[in-house]
Amino acid sequence: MKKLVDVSIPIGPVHPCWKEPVRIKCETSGERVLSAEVELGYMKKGIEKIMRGRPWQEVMFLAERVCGICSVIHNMVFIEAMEEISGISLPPRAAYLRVIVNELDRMQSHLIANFSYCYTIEHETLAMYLLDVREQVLDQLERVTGARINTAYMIPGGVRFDLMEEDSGALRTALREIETGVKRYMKMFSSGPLISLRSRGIAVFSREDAIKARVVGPTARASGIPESDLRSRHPTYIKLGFQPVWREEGDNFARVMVRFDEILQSIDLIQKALDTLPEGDIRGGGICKAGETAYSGEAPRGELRYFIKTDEYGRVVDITIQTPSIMNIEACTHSMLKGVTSLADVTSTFISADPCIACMER
Amino acid sequence: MSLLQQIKNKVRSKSIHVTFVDVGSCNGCDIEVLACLAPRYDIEQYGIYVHNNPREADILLVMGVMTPQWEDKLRILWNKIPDPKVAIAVGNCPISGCVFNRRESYVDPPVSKHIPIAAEVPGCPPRPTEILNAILSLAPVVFRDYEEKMK
Amino acid sequence: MNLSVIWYLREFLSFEWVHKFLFVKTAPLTTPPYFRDYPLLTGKECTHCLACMMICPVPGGIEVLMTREDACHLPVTQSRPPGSDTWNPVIYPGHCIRCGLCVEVCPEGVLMSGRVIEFQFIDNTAFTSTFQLEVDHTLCMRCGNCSIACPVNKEVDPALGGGAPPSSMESVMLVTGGELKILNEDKCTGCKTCETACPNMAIRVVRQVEGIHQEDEEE
Amino acid sequence: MGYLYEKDLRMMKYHILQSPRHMSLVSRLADDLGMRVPDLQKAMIRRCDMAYLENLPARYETWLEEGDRDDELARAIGRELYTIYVPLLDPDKMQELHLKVKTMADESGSPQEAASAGICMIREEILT
Repeated sequence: MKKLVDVSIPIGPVHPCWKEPVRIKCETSGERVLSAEVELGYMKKGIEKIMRGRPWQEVMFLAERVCGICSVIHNMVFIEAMEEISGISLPPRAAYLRVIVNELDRMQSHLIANFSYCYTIEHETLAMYLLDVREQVLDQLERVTGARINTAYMIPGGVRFDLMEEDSGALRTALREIETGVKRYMKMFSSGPLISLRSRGIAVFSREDAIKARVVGPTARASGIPESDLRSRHPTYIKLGFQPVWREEGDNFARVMVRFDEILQSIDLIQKALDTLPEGDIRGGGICKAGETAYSGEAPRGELRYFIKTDEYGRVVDITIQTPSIMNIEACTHSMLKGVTSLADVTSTFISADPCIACMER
Repeated sequence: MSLLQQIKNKVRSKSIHVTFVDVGSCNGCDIEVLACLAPRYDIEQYGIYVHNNPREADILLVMGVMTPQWEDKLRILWNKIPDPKVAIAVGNCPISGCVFNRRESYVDPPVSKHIPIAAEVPGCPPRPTEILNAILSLAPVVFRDYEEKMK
Repeated sequence: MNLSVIWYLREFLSFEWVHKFLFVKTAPLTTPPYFRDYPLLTGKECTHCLACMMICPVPGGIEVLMTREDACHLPVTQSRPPGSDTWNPVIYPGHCIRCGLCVEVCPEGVLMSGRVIEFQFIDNTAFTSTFQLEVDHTLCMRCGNCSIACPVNKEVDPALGGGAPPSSMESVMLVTGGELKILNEDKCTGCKTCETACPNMAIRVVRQVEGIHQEDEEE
Repeated sequence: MGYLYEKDLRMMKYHILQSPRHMSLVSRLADDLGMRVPDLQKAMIRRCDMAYLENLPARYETWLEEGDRDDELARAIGRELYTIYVPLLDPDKMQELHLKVKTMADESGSPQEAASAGICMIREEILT
């Protein structure tokens, strides 16, 4: 990038506000950011290269480890892509269980994103409250799947474990507690005068810009693009009567509030899924075959796409993963950061787009 | 043993400053270290304080598989930590490379090739309690009588 | 206002509060029973079928070794007579990612981890795997190393293992008529011995794993 | 001691361009521009930062849907493609080229010829 001014401020790669290494070089005039450039490569592991030539039972674990925060959706999208290629049908109970686990994962991902945002604007109390709620969500995830982060729950044609009756009871009680907690902290966030001073009207990202930059997920929905939520096209979510939440402001505040709203919505979806959980098998079986597909799913951060090509034995020949963070980080650094009036807002704006460098680089 | 040494031992066992560096993990171990800060685990009640500055730290938590970009930088970061210092490898990745340690990947595990690792916490990712236990059991042993040992 | 200051002072200077502030810690944290920890041995006999090694997604996560009971570094929940040499799966922490696939795939129930076995029993789920051999004829040199190394061939046709010409058509693969022929694919156990014996990477074993519900009559 | 964190990033950027989707995209763009793939890759590595490179396929898709909708000629030479979506050229320079192509099309009367001439100019501009 051409040097526009004399002050160039590097932020990162190790910075207190982001937990992953990434480096942003801001060109500033005074404190106003004129442009920003991203320097990556601190997390490049070459996962797509390792995935080639491996059967699903190995690629599944590699896909999970693309991103540790939203591991369930990577697993789900990969497995559903394989099912689409091989024409494997899914028992209805397994489909509902997938939704339950996926929504639990979305909740903990959004909670940690909002935790990071509160931490970045130095509201540590609220951040710690949110982290405490996240622990409760992780407990439930552990209860259903047996692991906290990398759950390895879904396999082609079903899920690995069933949901017991007593577990679903415990899950319901825990969800009610989580709901009261989240509602309380949401109110604290939306009514706090200092929080709104640091969040409202900062880094406004208009609808036109959002369409042009092709942002996805809560970042897009905060700018008024409700159709960016791919869950409204997923068959199981349609059965559950899913309606996307969205806002129009397009600033940091809206992005965080959309995530809060989606947590509440996820709680509703899980409760609905528990109420209408059909009886039956949880595994249908089925062998992976040859084929090629592009499959998308809605990750906590937005649209996640897998481009997969398999050979006749069900091994992956070619794979490309298009993660939501790619679009969001790119739009955030090149469009949102442009014109931010203070350097202190650079970190909070960057975090408000919920960046995940491990996703972005793979 | 001098009185000064005794005081130092006492203080060092009650006040441990930790910094963490991510050299290419999947984020799973990162957020488990973050979860240690949560009120549930509350790392600070044991006198462990998480810093982001290596110059103030005693313990370095290393996560990740060692990507090529980090090869020179991790050493620099390690040298910035004042003595006495200790590095702990959190998760499978810095120990063995975990699932990423295959042909054709860009990574270069284990981390012990680059900096001395005093303890390892296996798991993918390890539970926060496991990380806490590792720090708590390691720190008093390593920092005890540091000046005496140096003589 | 003044009253509240006094209230706070009285509160914070009370012995209980100071004691609590300085000494109280959160309750000791326990790992819940449903957590999928490193697999433990249940004490049942391992039949050396290597199914756990075959499904393990991590390089070097699990190995089946001839070990003494006490040499196994993970605790045994139910011990067999000590001192007897038996096949035992050994888990390597630092490689193992605690996915629990080895527990689920083991036909004998040698390993246990969290509630995996319990769930498997209730839901009646299992993994089956089929094996296929893929030969790249442009790379194959017809050396016959694979057919000599194959442990199934050795059992079916002991003479073949010694390098003698084949006597039966029961073996998994054979070099006949200047070409490597796969005769009985269904006999393959998926051990990948042929893959390691092949000097040219021409033969590959493909494992196709399927997660199923077991039929009732199989019980 | 030099800059602590400045490192040659060309290898890392090249790794990004190695994925199958990037490969197919780069070869398609190279076909459109009539230049060799390594040259285009080199130009991309020189002019884009890493976030742009990761995002190339998605940006190209957005251009197919959204970019240069109303102007046939601008779409033929990829006016917004090479400035906004795949930022290889300076917007001012592109504006100048576009005007040139437009006058050329008006004079000669065949937009195809003018567009191919414009693509030639863009190629020269990218290569320099």
